[in-house]
Amino acid sequence: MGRRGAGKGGQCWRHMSPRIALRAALLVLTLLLLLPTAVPMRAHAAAGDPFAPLAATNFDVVARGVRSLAVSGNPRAVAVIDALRDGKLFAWKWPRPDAPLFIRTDNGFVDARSGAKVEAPAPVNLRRIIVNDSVRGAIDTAEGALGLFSKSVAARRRAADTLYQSADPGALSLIERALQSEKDAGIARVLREAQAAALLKSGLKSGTGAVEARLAAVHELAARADLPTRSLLASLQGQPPAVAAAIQSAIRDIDRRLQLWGLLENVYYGISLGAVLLLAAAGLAITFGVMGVINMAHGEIMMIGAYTTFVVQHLIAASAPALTQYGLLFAVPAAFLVAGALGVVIERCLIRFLYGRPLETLLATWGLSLILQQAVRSIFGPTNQDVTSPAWMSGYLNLGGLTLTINRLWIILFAALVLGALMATLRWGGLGRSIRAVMQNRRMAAAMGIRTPWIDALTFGLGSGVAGIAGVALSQIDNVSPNLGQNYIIDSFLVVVLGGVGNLWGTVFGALTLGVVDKFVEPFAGAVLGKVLVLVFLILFIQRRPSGLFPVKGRAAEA
Amino acid sequence: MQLDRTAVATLGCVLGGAALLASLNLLTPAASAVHVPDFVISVVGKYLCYAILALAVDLVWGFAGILTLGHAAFFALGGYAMGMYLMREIGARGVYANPILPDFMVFIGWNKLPWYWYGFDHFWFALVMVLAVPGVLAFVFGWFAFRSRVSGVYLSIITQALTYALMLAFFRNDMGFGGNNGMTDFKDILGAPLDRESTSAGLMLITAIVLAAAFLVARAMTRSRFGKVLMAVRDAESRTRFLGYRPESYKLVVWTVSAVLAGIGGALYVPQVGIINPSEFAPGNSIEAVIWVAVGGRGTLSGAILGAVLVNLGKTWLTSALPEVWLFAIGGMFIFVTLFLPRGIIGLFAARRPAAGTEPKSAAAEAAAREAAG
Amino acid sequence: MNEDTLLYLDGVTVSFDGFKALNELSLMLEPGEMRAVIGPNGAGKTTMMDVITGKTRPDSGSVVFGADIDLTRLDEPAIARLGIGRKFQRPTVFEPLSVRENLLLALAGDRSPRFTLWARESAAERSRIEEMLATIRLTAERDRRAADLSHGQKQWLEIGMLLAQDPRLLLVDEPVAGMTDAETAQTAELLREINRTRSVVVVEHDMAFVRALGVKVTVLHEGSVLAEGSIEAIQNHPRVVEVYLGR
Amino acid sequence: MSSEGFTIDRRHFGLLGVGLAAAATGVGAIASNVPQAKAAPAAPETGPIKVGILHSLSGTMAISEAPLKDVMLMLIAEQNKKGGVMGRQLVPVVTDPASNWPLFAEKAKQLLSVDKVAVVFGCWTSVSRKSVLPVFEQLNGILLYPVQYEGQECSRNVFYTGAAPNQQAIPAVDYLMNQVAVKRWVLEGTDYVYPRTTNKILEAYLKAKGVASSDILINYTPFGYSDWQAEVAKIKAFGSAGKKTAVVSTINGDANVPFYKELGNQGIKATDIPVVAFSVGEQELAGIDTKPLVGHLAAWNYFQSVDTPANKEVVAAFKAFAKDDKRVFNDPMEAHYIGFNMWVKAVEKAGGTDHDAVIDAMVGVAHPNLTGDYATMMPNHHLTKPVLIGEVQGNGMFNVVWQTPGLVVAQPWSPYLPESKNLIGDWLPPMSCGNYDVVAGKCLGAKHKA
Repeated sequence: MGRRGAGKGGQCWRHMSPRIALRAALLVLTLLLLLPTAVPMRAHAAAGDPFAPLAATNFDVVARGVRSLAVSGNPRAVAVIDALRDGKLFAWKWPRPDAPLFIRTDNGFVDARSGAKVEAPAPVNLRRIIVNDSVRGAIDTAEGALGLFSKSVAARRRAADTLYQSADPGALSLIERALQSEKDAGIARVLREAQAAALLKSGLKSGTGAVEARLAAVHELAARADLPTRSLLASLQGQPPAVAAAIQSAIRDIDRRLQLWGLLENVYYGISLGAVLLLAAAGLAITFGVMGVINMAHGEIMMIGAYTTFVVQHLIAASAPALTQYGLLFAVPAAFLVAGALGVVIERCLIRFLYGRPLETLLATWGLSLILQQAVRSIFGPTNQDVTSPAWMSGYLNLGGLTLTINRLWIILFAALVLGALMATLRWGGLGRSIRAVMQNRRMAAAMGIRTPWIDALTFGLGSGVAGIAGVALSQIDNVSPNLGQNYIIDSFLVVVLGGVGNLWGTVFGALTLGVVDKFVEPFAGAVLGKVLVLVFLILFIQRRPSGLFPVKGRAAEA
Repeated sequence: MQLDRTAVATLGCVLGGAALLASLNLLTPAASAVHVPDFVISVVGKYLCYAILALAVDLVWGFAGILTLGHAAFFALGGYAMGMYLMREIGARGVYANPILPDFMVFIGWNKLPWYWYGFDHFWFALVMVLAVPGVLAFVFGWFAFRSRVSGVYLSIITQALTYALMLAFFRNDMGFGGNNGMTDFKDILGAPLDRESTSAGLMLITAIVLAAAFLVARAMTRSRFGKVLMAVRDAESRTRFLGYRPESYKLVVWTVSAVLAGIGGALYVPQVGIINPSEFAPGNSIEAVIWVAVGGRGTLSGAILGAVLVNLGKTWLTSALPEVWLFAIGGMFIFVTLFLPRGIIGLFAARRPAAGTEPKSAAAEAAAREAAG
Repeated sequence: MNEDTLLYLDGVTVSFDGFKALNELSLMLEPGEMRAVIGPNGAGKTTMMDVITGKTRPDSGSVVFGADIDLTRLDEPAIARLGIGRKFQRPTVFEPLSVRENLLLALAGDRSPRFTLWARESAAERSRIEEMLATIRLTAERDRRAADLSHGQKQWLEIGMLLAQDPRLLLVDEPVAGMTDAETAQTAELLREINRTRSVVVVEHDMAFVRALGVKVTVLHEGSVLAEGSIEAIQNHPRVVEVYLGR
Repeated sequence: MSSEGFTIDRRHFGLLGVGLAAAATGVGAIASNVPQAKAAPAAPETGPIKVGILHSLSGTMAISEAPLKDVMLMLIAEQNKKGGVMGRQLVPVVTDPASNWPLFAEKAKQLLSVDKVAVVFGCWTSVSRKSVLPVFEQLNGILLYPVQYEGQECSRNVFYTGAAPNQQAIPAVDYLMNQVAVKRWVLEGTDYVYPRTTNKILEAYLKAKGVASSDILINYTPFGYSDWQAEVAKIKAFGSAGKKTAVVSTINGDANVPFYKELGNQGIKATDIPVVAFSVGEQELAGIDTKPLVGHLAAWNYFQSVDTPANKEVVAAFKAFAKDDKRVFNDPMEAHYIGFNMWVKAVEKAGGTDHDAVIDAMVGVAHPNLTGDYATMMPNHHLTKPVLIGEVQGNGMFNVVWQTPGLVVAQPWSPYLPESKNLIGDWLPPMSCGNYDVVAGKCLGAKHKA
């Protein structure tokens, strides 16, 4: 750090009047001379002073300092730790026996230890105490500990949890005090677990080390079979043999249980991947499956949907900040309309000239996809766009040993909804009826007064709209960049083909099959080889079943 | 085999043009106005390789109606076979001066050559592999696909899956093909240093000759009775069955030949661009190859060549002239061609009715054929 | 079974998801016979053709050709090579090829790529084609693209291709659909001519045409044989009158 | 042939004539803007100086590379405002290699042999660099490569202004080891050369520091990998062995956003399992809501947040130039900034743009980093750099928590890999060699003859 300090000092010259500068320079000199002798004195000063470690330059030391300070019961602890968190805590830059600490307030500096006001030291002598993540962790624990006696249940709950996580022997007395006053049973349980953890962590010679107590503690912990507990137990060293044995068996149980859950977790991963694939492929199942249009720009339409989300979010953030959390809800219809309209335009200006030439459609839409990509690139720039996930879509929930990420849950639900809506439209909706009519027998439908070209446009619009909605979902789990679509186009086609063209249920099965197979191959084959294997399996499968899982049977298929 | 003027013209342009450029590059002093810089030579050489690929695609798409979205895979495989030879040719001149192992193997810490690299220190072996690897893969793939009557879009999609799978596989460093970086920094081919003008000019000429030969072979095939059956299969597959032909075996033959052709193109491509890596397998490349054919004129061999050259020429020019918007131009061109020139540029110039038995027929007729099949 | 049957369908049943296109259909054809098959739409005429030519596998029943060849085991090309030719309802000729080339491809001979890759047109083939052109009255059109022929000419070309195949049995699906009366008459003439050397099964709606052929008639209804006999017998058959002529 | 076939043929003839003639002339046209063309592209010594910019503006890499083009345009514009170099204006020559590696080689050839540029600033991925390397060596061009990379390379025609592994990876690991007391390591990377090599170096380094191999988990995922659920769960499980665990991420650009989103969603906080990334800078974070990521780490030689006047100035200038206040400035951009200024000094030192002269002049040139201290071009064509460890903040910027006491000199040949431990690069005479084996005492590659 020394060199960095010098660097900072160097910059300060510019801002200081020559006189101060000169004084500072002298100071630096003298202090540098003092340095060798200064170090031991400081160490000595540190002994007993709970604040001294905060001035250290090693984050690990600082972190430990914070913990001990928190449980020291020192009245200034709260203020100092808050200041540290907010980056308002400053140390004397140059080594000095009493390693002074200052807190910068809106009106001048106060001494950290006493809270007494002091005249502002020259900036050249100050070093803001940087907080890295381990120190931040310590602060969390500390604040946890401090929140232990707050009125609010939630705060106490959080405090108990952090105490459990940190398992800090120093906090034992604190926990005991809390336990006496704690009414809430749930919190009390966590506190007991925290106590057990702290106890096991505490060194043997400290009186609390009785084997029975420790065995009980192990037992207490073994009950909550989650990863943190496992890692806690695994971290315990130098226990009496009996205890060590108990710990080992406890860990073994936990592992066994977690393994079982692991299987379920894989299924969940598979399903959620399947849901994403399904969303990506649903639109294609219409444009490609029903209309037989090989739309290579499908991915780009999803990309447009994602960008629509981005735009909507910004509009809302600008106009109605209150609704920011629910931007997505507005983005869904917006994306559907934008993408749908785009789809109609594409159909009218491009696709309709190419019916009966499916392979030419492929080429034209490929060209279109290039154009759409470049267009977005020129409008929004090549870099990722920042689509924020609302609070209600982030985080996870524990279901037994399962960790279900909430955004994935939403996506699964969303996929189900979209598909349901789609099927309903096709089955019962007036549009759906005419779509099916046109696709089954164009001439007849036309004869019955259905305006087939218009229906074509709407069908393609519907498919594109669904793709747009998929884009909204993708914006939550993937980059919103001009390349977004390309990552999904091939998979989408595979899903539709696997399921059997012209069959929505087929698409569903195709998507879920791909997802689950992929997630089960991945663990032992690795992500890369896993994907390859899935593709090979797919190629072989299509050899066996040339028209997918659910082929359209009968003479109709031949025509 | 008697040659009509199309063939003469095509051969003339390919061979004559190449010879002209090469001589202008080698024989004229750098200062002279007619001098052709090496850059042009290497670029033209690249175009000619692409033309070979286009020819291969046109064989299966234009004449057998198999829309392949995976032909770049065969191109790349041929390229890798050649790349492996060039890699071995480097010998001890790599940065680690390892006489046997290519650099990339040294630094992913392998200490012995994997078995599938044996033999590639011999040029003849590499050549055999250039033909064999794409050929065998195509044969196996086609044998399964065509026998189980996978056709149309389904076939297109799985050819795409094929090349995609290969791309992912070759990206893996554990495959022993250099992973993402692939193979590069080649020194020389058959002792001729690759950084000498004469070598690149020579390679370009050889490519032109191979292209001409490929053109003749393809032409002979499509004009033979085999070719006529092929077109029959393309337009009315089930009808040919009732005549006693087995479409699958016809498709298999032309598919395999075309794959080998693509492989050769790739093999010539690598020494001229100086790198082969998995992105050559990218599905986009295969689609582009199809587009060259569409632009030039599907079902006409000269068209395939023309398309490949023109599109890539455009790409070279646009990426420098208007780097910001060249994608608009290229994309627009593809749309324009498919919409307004269904028979490609050749179609523009050809007489209203195409020569007997060259071009695929109209959408209407296709539909008719399909119904008749029902 | 007796030696002089050419084709013997025995209890053939075909169903597409539930719907029985053929239901226990049995039918016997002698060598050199010409048979007209009639029946309302969906009676299973085309499906019957599909089964015979191997396009569709029957769920049950057997199809025996000649003495003892079970057609249900073979696929289209194999069956075609046995000498069963099929003419589609809508004429399908190879549009981009010339009339000659169409016939050339149809000529009996080796069908393997190995052969066709190197094959040269032999004098025998040339003369065969010429005589074929004469039979189907297209000599003048020999070098035109099949795409440019009139509807009737396409019909004939296709029949010519069938003859070129030199089949023992000919299946003809509605040959006169959309033909002028003149063309119809000529076609009837043509078929009778063909029938001199080989057996023929004609599926047709046009009763006038069937009468003109003057051959044994089989009436299909809901996938099985309703009646069989001379055209007169059929027309007076009460069930036929009921279901088919709908009077 | 039929008569109509004949007419077509005549047209074909004409057409093909036209077509391929067009091809020839077209290609000629590309070349025509140069009076003379033979291999050694001696750029003209008078008139404007052409500066080649070889960064993908389209395709998958555009996200990272396109901003670098803007930086170059800005630097060139500013230099011209100052009167150019030796009174000669600078002219940028922008091309788009479109994230296509063979196209990189082609464009490099075009820039050097056709446009006759004096220097090229370009490339991002290792493969693009590998693809153009032979071209630069054949035509004796100059490439300034601004991205941190895996090392194991030292070409006379390339100046590596990004970090070598020992200027990024190893200090980061040191920080985690000493300052955060990490005991267990996950090396998570995209499956290509940079992560592979870096992880090999780190593995060797960690083992040398006494880390048991059971405490190291190495894992690779494909490019653009977006479904991180299982991988992140794996990391979580690995981290539950009771020892402080950290993830060293060499995940490539596109896959990062989904990775961090998944981390956030599975509730892995930096305080539990910190992730230190080598390919994630301000640019990459621009694509995500960083609140869940606060405290995760990145190791670079530059951060936009570094509080120095020079830095503030450049960042402000760039935002003004791009007319977008949300644009960010990152490490490779600083590398280009330093590289460009060094090249300018070298040209002035060499008194011209002759490549050999400039290549020799570059070595020893020094220019201040935006973060303080001086970057010096060493004889191995790499820079001396400070290494900064930054923590992600809520606003998508990094907060520097630690930095190496002094400047770190690059080791392109890693001493931790058996095959390269004896190699050094030194392009000054008498050695003039990129891969000199100090044990065997000889140059493994081609020794440059001046």
